[in-house]
Amino acid sequence: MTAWISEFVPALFRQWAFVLAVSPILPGVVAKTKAWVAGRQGPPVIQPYRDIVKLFQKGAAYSRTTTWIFRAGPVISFSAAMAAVLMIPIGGMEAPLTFQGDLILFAYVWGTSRFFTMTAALDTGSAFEGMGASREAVFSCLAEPALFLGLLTLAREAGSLSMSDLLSVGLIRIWSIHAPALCLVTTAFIVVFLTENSRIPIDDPNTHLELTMIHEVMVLDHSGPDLALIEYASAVKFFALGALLVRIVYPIRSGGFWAGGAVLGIGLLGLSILVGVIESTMARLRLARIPQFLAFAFVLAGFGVILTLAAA
Amino acid sequence: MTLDALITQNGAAFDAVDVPILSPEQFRREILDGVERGLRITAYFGERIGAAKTSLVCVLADDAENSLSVLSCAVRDRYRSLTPDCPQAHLFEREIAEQCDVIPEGHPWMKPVRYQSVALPIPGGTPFFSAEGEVLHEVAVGPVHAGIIEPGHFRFQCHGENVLHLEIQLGYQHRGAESFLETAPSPRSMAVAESVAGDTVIGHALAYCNVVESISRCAVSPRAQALRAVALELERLSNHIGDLGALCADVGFLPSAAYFGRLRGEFLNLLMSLTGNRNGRSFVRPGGVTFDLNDSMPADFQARLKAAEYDIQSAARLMFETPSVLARLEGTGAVSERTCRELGLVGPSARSCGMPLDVRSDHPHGAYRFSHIPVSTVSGGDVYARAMVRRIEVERSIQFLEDHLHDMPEGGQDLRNSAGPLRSGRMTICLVEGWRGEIAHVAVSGESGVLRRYKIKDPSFHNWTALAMALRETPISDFPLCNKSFNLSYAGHDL
Amino acid sequence: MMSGEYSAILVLVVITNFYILNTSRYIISARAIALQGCLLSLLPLPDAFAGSPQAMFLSAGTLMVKGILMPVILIRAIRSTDEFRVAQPFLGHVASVLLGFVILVAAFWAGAAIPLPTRPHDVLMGAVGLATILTGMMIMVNRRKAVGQVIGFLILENGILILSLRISRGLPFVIEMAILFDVLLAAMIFGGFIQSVHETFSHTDVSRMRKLKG
Amino acid sequence: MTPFLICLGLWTLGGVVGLCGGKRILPVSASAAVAGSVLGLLTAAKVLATGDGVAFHAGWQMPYGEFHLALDPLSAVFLVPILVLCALAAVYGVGYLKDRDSRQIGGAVFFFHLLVVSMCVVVTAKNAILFLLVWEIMALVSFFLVMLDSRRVEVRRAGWIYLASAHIGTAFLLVLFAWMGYTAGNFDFDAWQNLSQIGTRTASVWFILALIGFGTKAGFWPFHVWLPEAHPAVPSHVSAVMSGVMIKTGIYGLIRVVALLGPPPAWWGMTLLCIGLISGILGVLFALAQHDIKRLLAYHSVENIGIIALGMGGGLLGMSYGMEEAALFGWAGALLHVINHALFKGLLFMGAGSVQHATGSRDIEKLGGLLKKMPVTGSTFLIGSAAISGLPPLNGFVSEFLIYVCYFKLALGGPLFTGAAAAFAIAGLALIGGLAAACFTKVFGVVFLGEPRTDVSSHASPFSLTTPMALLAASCILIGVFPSAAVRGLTVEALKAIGLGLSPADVGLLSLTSILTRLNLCIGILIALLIFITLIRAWIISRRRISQTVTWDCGYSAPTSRMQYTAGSFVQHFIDLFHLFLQPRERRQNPIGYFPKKASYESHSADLATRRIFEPLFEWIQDLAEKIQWIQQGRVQTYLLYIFVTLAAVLSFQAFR
Repeated sequence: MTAWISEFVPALFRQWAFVLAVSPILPGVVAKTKAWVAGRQGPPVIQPYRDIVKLFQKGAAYSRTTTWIFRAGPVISFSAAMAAVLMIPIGGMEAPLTFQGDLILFAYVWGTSRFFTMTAALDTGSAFEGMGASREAVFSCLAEPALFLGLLTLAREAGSLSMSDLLSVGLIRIWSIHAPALCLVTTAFIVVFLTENSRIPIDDPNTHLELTMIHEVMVLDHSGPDLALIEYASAVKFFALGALLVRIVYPIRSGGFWAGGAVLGIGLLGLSILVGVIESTMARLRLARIPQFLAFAFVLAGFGVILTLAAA
Repeated sequence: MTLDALITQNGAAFDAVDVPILSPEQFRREILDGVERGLRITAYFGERIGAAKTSLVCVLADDAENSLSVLSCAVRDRYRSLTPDCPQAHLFEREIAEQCDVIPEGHPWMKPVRYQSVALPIPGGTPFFSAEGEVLHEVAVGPVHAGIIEPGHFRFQCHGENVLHLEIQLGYQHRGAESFLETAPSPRSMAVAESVAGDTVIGHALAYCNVVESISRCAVSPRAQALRAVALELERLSNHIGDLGALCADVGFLPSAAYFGRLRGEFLNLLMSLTGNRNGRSFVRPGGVTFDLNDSMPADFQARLKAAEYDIQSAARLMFETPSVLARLEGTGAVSERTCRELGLVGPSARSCGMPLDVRSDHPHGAYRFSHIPVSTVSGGDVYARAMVRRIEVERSIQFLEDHLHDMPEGGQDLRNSAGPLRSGRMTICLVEGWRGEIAHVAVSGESGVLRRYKIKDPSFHNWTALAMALRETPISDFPLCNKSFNLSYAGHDL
Repeated sequence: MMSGEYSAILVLVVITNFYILNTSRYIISARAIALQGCLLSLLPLPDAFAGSPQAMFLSAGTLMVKGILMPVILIRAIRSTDEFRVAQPFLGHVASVLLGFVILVAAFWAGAAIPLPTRPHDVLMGAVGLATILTGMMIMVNRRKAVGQVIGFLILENGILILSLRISRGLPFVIEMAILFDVLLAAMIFGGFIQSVHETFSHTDVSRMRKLKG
Repeated sequence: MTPFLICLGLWTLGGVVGLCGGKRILPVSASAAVAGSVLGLLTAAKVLATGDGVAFHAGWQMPYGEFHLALDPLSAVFLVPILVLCALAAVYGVGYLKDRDSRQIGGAVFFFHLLVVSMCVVVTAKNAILFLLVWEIMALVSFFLVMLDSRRVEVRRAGWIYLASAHIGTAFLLVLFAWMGYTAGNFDFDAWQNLSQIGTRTASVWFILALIGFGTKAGFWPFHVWLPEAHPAVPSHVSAVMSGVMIKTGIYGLIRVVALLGPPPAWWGMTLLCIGLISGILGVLFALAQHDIKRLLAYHSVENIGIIALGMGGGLLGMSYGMEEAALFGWAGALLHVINHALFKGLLFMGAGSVQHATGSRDIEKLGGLLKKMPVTGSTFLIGSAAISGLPPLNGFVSEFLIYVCYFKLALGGPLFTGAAAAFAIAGLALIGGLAAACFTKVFGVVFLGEPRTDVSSHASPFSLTTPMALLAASCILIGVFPSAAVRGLTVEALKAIGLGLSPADVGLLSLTSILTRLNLCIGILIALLIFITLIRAWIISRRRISQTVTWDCGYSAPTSRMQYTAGSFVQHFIDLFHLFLQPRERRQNPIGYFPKKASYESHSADLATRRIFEPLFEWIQDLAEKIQWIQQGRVQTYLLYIFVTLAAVLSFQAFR
């Protein structure tokens, strides 16, 4: 028992340290890429760290309409993000938390985070935030089936229900036999990734227009440390879902935590650049067209499932 | 002409007493007849005469005949409103009610325009139109906006994302520009005229100068006229390109947004080379302009225009050929041609509904009398059409500038003539096609060289209502896009 | 060519189907059809490398006709009618895509039932062929404008080609060439059809053809 | 067994006492109920812990058997939520009913207690005749409860719809039990064990009969039509019981019969899977479209019954393919969801009742900002909302997790067709989860958050209303935080009773235990993180300057309560997206012209099954009835009864032959 604890606890904190240290740089890289494509200097890549630190140092303003729910929202979304990353294998080894079925918990933890973010948004009694919550509700609910079907494809290929097995070395072999299915899943996951992280073409994180945003408008009234938690949580979410994508596309062979972590980090930087390029070359979808886009992702993931099922 | 009115031309001065004074009933019928025949109300204002009397003056533009008709009537404290039969009069009548305390009876929408009258309520005190239904909600945006833009309050009646109705309440920027100009022309009044709308410096300055020149019968040299046209077109170019960039930014399409943002700077810089100010301030003055082009500058301008034109072409092609952009623009915020006609829209907003309205060709003034710019119209009335009109106008303006700079009239010492004192009892109507559309300045001079009544009409005054109409049955998330596609002036409306 | 690439091509064919179901822009649909034609031209290549000049010929013919010629005709027809902005399917796009997915599942179910000698990728090929045919039919039913019907028809023809490649194995290639020219002919006729509908109604909306009655 | 009989006695006693007194007698009845429930729960707990059933033979010979009650683990699994929820509902009723006139109170208490007793007997009856008898009593008693407020037209309508559907269900059961009893030669359930030897064809017919008969009670789509009518009509604590546990008796019956029928063919599982998907998705979609909070919750019962059916379907599929592990997860999920749903749905209905009690309104569009005035009701309602949305770390997640694992395992190991079906089930579950979360964000956000939309008065709920809710919320959290203990304690013995995991060293059971232990660890870490970060945040915030202000209003100083999102607006995307199913009837008056005088908008989604199946069916039947006027009775239901009697006759003929 004590041996298990002495192994488990350091792994836990190592994972958190890595994620907390790496994740804020990713939005910074996206912003830098966008600036670079647009021919601008752009903010330094470490700007998100500065923002978070600055926000933690600030005071906060609360609306008189709000209740404890408004204050609980950021805490829950940050905790959920921190819990979810424990299921992601960083290096070539297993994640600190792994069991058969952890992929379901992984997907649902984000659901908890979303639920409380939405209720916190509605707590302000503002039409803007209601609008954001309504959009978040519908789009995330449509992205969910695509995510699950994608995970199912991977699970079927890996023969396991654990994220650590799904994203293991075995993927290399699977790529060599079932490349089409994996490509379909990757495409679907990119869509889910963009949706969940409120990126163009689903959402435009940079616009200041309350009427068109999704995620940003939900957190309009949060300030100070609460906003810092939200920003940090969304960076961690970017990391977690991004790591899922990177691990699929580039299965990490072996290596310890830090060597594998470095490879993963490089992959995530690449993903951030890719997101920056996507944001620089695509217009945002009209809101009414987003379900269509997500249905497309769902169909791709479903096709992936069919291919793996038919291959048996 | 069956119209019982004084027929005049853009920029011509006439004796104020020549304007026929009709009975209110006749006045009303003449206007309705005129609008029925396709005329537009270009200006409509009241002037207090005596203790309890107000004279209503209406200027109708006949775009086909290139003429303007002026008619007036005298009323006491109320008259029958034109609005139920002629919607384009609605804001004018509300403005008259606010300025002169004359009540248009039967006006369906008596709400404050600028909160400038003591009789009408303060901001926030007017009830907004409210649709019934428990599932509906209201979205209130403004007067403080998230972007750095001017103040205005927008009230949406929504079912979820769909807007049933939008009501726009402006007036937060009222500064009293008209009353500042009701003096003898002075450097200060020039500054006021240039500040009517901060992004239409040349347009409003030009209109004011035309008024002063016309009443004081001052001639402007051909070279000064040509330079004024160059400045006006540069202003149009920089704003249109800025709008195209802003549209791209609103749909989240960054490459074109960044491109257009830079190109807008190119034209502001050109304007700076010409006028010494990126917005063109202190350039247009009564009697002429303050700066000339030296010998090398036309060639330099042409080269810079050429280079910019190439870049604009590629940025515009990128914008108009990317399906994801088109999908956002097409069919969004459509205004029908009928609405356009009934509300009397002007400028690119009208041209995007297929209405060939352009002061530069309908009521040409200055250099436009000699060199023409084709009117650019697009049908559809949606955001796409409004973007397309801007794109075409950009191309044509650049073409115009290139031709124009190639053979500028020779000029000597007469670049800026002195205007001389205003003659008394004269009236004039000066229209200028600013980048937003028809700017109308109407002035009546009084005794001893002062302007007795000065009326400014920014194109936004017509077009704001069209934005509200464009939003009907449109997703609220498309509002910023629609708003940007009209890009109307709050300051120009609020004066 | 390995079966991995083979299935990749077929997967891409299915994706183009969905893409066409999902898009509302006719020009984009036509481009996707061109892509689909090019993909189809790759399918006979394994046989060609195995030393079958007929297969080589078939591949080249497919590329010429389906990959280049017909899309060009189609795009010109679309441009000429000035109706290249948007399609309005009777069913919404989301519903069409989901229906397309149901069709795909059904095709996989039925495709496995085609009783012919199977190579490793035959199940996939049969299913994709069937799905493509059915998708084409669905598009033909679902679109209002004549252009939409043409697009549906071309997809249907592509599906027939895949299915015939799946079934044939020994089918004289003359028949396949005949199919190709058949399609070409159809495309020409459709081009003219769009033109005439357009000229008659200045609006290629098939639902307005009811006016033709009586 | 004696404590259980005393429990029944106490409940009955409480009911009879309630009948003769006014509001002062309410606490007495409730005390009897609580005492009885505690006794009953002790018995049930013992059964669940040991796995050994207890039986009671009264020795009264009825025509086809004797009065035979038995408490085996399967009964106990259903008895636990019944007794827990009903006892709490009885306590809740003390505060909830006391403002009504005493005649109504008497009826409500009496029928409520009788309903509880009948439910307890239904899940323990061991004789088919007794079962049917009590089943019918249960239906009638709940009908009387629905009709309590029979002055209102919609209540009468609800009552009749309920009665009709209850009897349609009973008719099928009558045929089923008659047939099974005839085949077995006896009506005692114990004697039916050898029915598993019967051929698949007969078994399938029985399965279908049971599916329709019990499905009508359980609320499978499209037999759910009575739920959204009946639940809003009864007092809230009764709706909590009806929705939380009464409909589960249908599930109980179905499991009981299926367990008797021997190895299931795959298509049974497929059928339940389809029913589950349809009920789940359509249930939650129609819930989204509702404005009446109790009607909305009633539709959520359809959704949750769908989830339970998905679990059962997965269990049956696993059994038929010999995938014991998957089957174990499916059944465990279904059984646990039965309990979980009773807890959170009871909680939510009580919350809705408190809101109605405090404000007098069930229309969520009229409410708002109640959390400040009713903190306990609001907070517990939030816990219930999160639980019903299947979010960790609450109990709803645990049962949905088990069902997910079941389908993942089926998809991993099953043949192509099963794999595809499992994939659909997984996608469907994900969709249902997302939609449910959206729906409860809507309800909670609109009712409890923001500012009041109309000036309805409200007050904090009395102690007797909040205590049961707090207890239910606590149990939701408890099961969610300790999933491993909950599953092992509550379901494992019952799983054995269904015929799964018979040996202690069973692979499936081991994997179930190990997965749940790890899940427990993860949820523990999540909880620890929540506490830790809450403390950190509190520490940081305490050192910063905090100011109170208004919600961002764009500088406009005269806001109105209409400037918040409404429930109808919140779900507009969903209604647009799924209009094919919801078919909203819009009544709109668009603003006309440039200066509109009036505009309005209303939207209402009538039930799809009512509109597309039953109304046409009833119309058709009415037409038919008009044609055969010679058996004219004047009531559609009677005609229906004729039709089903005929059907029963035909089927019995088949059996006798």
